[in-house]
Amino acid sequence: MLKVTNLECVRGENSLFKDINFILEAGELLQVNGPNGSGKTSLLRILCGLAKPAYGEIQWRGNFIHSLDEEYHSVITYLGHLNGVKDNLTAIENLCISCALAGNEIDEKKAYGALQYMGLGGREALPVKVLSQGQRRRVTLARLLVCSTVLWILDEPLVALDNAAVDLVQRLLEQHLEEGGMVVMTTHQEINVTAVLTKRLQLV
Amino acid sequence: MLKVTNLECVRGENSLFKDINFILEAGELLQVNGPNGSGKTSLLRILCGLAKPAYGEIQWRGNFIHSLDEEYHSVITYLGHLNGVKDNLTAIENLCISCALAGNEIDEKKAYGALQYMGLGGREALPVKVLSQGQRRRVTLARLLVCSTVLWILDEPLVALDNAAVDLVQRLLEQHLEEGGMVVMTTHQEINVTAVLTKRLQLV
Amino acid sequence: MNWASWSDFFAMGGYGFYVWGSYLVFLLCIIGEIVLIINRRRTLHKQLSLIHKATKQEMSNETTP
Amino acid sequence: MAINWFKYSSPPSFYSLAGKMIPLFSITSIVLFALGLYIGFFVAPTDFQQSEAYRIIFIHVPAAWMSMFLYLIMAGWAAIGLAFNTRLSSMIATAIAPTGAMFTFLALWTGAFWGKPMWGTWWVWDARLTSELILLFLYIGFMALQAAIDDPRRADKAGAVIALVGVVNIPIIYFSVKWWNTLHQGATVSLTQSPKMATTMLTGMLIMSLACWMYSIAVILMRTRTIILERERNTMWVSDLQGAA
Amino acid sequence: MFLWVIRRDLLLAMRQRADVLTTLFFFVIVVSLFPLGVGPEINMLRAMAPGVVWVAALLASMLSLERMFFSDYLDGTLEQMLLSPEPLSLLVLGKALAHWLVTGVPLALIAPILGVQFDLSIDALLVLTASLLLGTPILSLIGAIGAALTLGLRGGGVLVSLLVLPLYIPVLIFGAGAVEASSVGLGASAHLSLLGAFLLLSLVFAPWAAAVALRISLE
Amino acid sequence: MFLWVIRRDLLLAMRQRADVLTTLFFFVIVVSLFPLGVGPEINMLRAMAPGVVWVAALLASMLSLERMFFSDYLDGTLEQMLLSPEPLSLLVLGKALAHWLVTGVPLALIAPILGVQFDLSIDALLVLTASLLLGTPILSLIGAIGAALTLGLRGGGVLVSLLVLPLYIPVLIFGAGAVEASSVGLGASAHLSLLGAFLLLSLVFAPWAAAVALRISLE
Ligand code: HEM
Ligand SMILES: Nc1ncnc2c1ncn2[C@@H]1O[C@H](COP(=O)(O)OP(=O)(O)OP(=O)(O)O)[C@@H](O)[C@H]1O
Ligand SMILES: Nc1ncnc2c1ncn2[C@@H]1O[C@H](COP(=O)(O)OP(=O)(O)OP(=O)(O)O)[C@@H](O)[C@H]1O
Ligand SMILES: [Mg+2]
Ligand SMILES: [Mg+2]
Repeated sequence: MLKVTNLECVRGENSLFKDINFILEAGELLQVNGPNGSGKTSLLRILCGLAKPAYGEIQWRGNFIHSLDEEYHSVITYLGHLNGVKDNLTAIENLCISCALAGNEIDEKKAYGALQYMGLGGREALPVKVLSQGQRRRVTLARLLVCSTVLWILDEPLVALDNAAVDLVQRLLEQHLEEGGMVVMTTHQEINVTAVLTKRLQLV
Repeated sequence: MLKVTNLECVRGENSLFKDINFILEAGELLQVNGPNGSGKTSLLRILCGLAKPAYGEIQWRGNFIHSLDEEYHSVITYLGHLNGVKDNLTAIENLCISCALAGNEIDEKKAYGALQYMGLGGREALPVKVLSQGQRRRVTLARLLVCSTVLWILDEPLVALDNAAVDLVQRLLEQHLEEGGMVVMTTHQEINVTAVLTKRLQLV
Repeated sequence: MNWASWSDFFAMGGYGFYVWGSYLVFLLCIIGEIVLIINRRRTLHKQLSLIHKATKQEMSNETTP
Repeated sequence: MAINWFKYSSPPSFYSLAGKMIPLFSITSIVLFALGLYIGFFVAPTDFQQSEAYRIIFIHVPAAWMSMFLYLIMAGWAAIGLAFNTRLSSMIATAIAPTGAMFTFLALWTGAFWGKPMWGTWWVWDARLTSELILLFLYIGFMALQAAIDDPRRADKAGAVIALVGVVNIPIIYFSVKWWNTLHQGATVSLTQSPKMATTMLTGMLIMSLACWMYSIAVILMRTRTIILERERNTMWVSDLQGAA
Repeated sequence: MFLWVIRRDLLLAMRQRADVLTTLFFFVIVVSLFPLGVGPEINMLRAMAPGVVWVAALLASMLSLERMFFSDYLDGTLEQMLLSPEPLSLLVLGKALAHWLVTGVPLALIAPILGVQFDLSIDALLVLTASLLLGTPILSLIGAIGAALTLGLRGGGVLVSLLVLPLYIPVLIFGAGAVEASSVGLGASAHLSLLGAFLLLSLVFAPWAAAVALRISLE
Repeated sequence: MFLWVIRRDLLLAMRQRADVLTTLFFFVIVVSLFPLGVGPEINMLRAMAPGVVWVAALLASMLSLERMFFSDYLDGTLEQMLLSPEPLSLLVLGKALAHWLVTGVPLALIAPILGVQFDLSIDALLVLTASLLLGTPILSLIGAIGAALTLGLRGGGVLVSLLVLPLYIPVLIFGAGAVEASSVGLGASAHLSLLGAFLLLSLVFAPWAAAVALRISLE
């Protein structure tokens, strides 16, 4: 359903990667590997339309993503290196607002439930700045629980998480893939997710 | 000659380390190890007087360093995470100026020799911004060749260097230690320097 | 006693607006400052008790299983 | 005695001490305010020059005095914090600033409301008025700087530097009437006809000033307590306090 | 969703009151600098008051522009906004509006107090407030373009001033003109309606241009 | 070594000419905004010229303060300076002087041209330049304290203005006062010598205070 052909990315003066081709179907997971600076983040940003490739095409259900634009945005959820949470807002405010910005307004109860599930029970009303790094990451990841998008693009979702939280995320991904979702992700850590098909893409 | 007693460092609200004690004599190397965020940089900054410890004392040849102040500065060379080189100045200008700021004016010829030795021959007159990351680091390290200080405090000097440069730095350290100098350094890489005595300090 | 009547008192010899304008703002400032401090204290206490509860919950979670 | 001082300079003991002192100062200030206002409105006679408008003096002068005193005290505590690295004195300095700013604002406001009937204009750009305005900016700069710094220790020290640099303004305010020939004079009021009236007026003013002092101390202690709690939220004694509550 | 952006920015402004107040005080200080530089003659002060207040408003609004997108850029929220299914220009409009509510409106409300210090008449004070209320949203909207273009650039502060100050000039002329016209007894309505026209124009075009600029800066 | 700091900062300014020019353009634009805001009456313009030029100089000098330590802070040079065997206050003095040479002097030199637009007399123009040459180093010196205090803070730009503008006021009063005095025929020497006294005072105290502030900010 997501089809990538001959993708090339140029940053500065040198080409980071070229001739990337893959097709991702419902229920499939694509894991992008590579050392620091090999272009993983650049690829993910291109996939969700934040950056333009130097060459190549990306199709979603047969349409080029640059022609779909906002329609495409409503089927993807991208979580980047940065958390996108505001230090001065509480966890629950952050979750509600980031969902609303993603075009998916949720009520407090649902947000409360999601935070509870992510192990933040009792901390919903604290400003995020007093939370630890791992807890902040959990606030970000809580969005995955309440969003209803098909394609998840996750850049190092496991960073700063402890083992319990890593398990939680793995189960979340499995459930999403079982329901016919798709996931593109990078990680330097080991992860085991039972998907219909796990593809790997190695950048150098 | 460098004597540290009961050092404690507090950042924000929690204590990074406490009860650090060591003595460093002429010809000795102290290697500080520890995971990210364990306080290595904080320790080094305290050692050179850039930050104040929450508790404890540091003595240089029997005098407290905060009473020596500028006198102490003239016997140490500190190279931090940051390169302290200016993008818009050439390599040779950078070297001359940083030496002059350290109270040790050198002539162009000496600077030229040092850069040559660090493998930057032919690149002295280029603005640093066109150099690669490793080459910038070499410009910084060239200061070690021309300075005449006793105590070197080096924060991850090997970052971004290739094998040839790592060897160069190791030889430089050995020579300095043989001449009765002292070195305190951190590194995540393996290093083998033959010193009178290599001490290790593990932070957690 | 300086004032023949209450209206005399409020008129302040024709300068009522200025005198009462000053005193009123003085009063408002004082009340406002106290309210602000009490508010700040109350939100802080709320936060502290939330943290306290959360840590206590965690501690009991760790010890029970 | 010395040991006692030492004891109360630690935040937890200061916290409980301040808790006991606050009611004392609040009650005194309420009593003094009542007394001062009574004297100001019912005992002090009408001024022959300014009629009733002069009654603004009972808040204008205390507010103006407090604005300057509080700045000096704030800078003093901040300097102690900077020199001796004592946390508590820096916290007190931080707690003084909003109250000082409020009194500065009040001096300006009441001065303006006095100037309109007396000078015919709300504001003139004369030396004393301007320097008082600058004082307000200095307080606000101090608060803004501290608010912008997340690390409280750095905030304390940086605030101390700017507070100390700003101290030059205080003599300028105080002596501005002497150094420059300005519209603002202190003489009008003390020139009332009989010494008896001058004394009642003076007592009114002094009692109001004393009331402002007591009020300031009470409010500053309250704020210091809150700041102590905010900064020490991770320490044992605060969580013990929380557990007890 | 547009409302969510505004709501969020206002909430943030509430939590970081210091930032908002700093802009306001900058405005007050700059306005107060002029009498000190020019001297206390009340007639001259009165004549220059509209220009001074307006120039100070321009500068205050411009200096606070940096804040409009920068913290969202740093913490990744801006990326998320670019990926939102709503049109980006609507989001930008929301942010510009929030910026106006947080800087423009307080400026307009405090301006009469400053005007009193310059001995302006009641009429002139009213027109001053009205012209600021009409004009400051234009400043926020045009400023959004400049802020988006200089996002993450070194020396962004001075650069943004070079980009947007020239564009602010028409607003300055008609805004200050309105106050002057009313203080010499001519009606201010012509000037004010021109400002209104500018406002409409920038409401239509600026969000779109700023959205394009944002996409360029974030690529 | 003091000379090395100056030499280095001038060399850097030469290489990044855009930064220097931006400050200058900001000054020119702000001064030119006033006639637009106030209207074209030449008598009034002449009367307000000293104040306007001085306020613009204050703002331009203030906005360029951020640059004084910031890039050195980011790339680690400032740490090296703190570890230099020379006293830090001497280094700060060098940096403030370089800042003055790069911003203050060009401002003072271009001011007469702007003054001509306001129809100032030759005498007044000379005094304007002299007062700017005497006053701008004070701005750089006091500004160094503010820049050092706000190093690396969120919203540093507006904050530094809050901190230093109140302290700039005496310079503004006597600087603009000198020009006015000379244009009404009184001698400017009293004002200028007061400025000189300020300069001496700030030469003694400001580098020291800024050095303390730098140490605090870098800890
Ligand atoms: C906004 C305008 C004003 C400001 C900022 C202001 C500021 C001050 C300050 C700072 C002081 C205390 C200085 C000292 O203790 O010597 C003071 C005292 C005083 N002010 Fe004002 N003032 C203003 C307007 C007025 C007006 C309009 C009047 C009366 C016509 C007035 C009458 C007085 C008197 C009588 C004192 C007491 C002087 C003394 O005996 O110590 N003020 N004012
Ligand atoms: N504007 C630019 N100009 C020149 N080079 C750039 C630019 N932007 C990024 N690069 C380079 O492109 C490379 C790819 O970066 P990218 O963030 O995609 O790597 P990554 O695989 O995600 O690495 P990591 O594992 O560290 O996250 C890096 O080497 C970076 O230095
Ligand atoms: N102002 C501060 N407030 C709170 N915590 C801080 C502050 N400054 C630093 N820290 C924390 O102190 C810890 C020590 O940092 P430091 O730079 O000394 O680590 P390090 O051992 O050098 O790590 P690395 O290997 O990554 O260089 C970090 O966890 C950091 O988050
Ligand atoms: Mg990456
Ligand atoms: Mg480190």
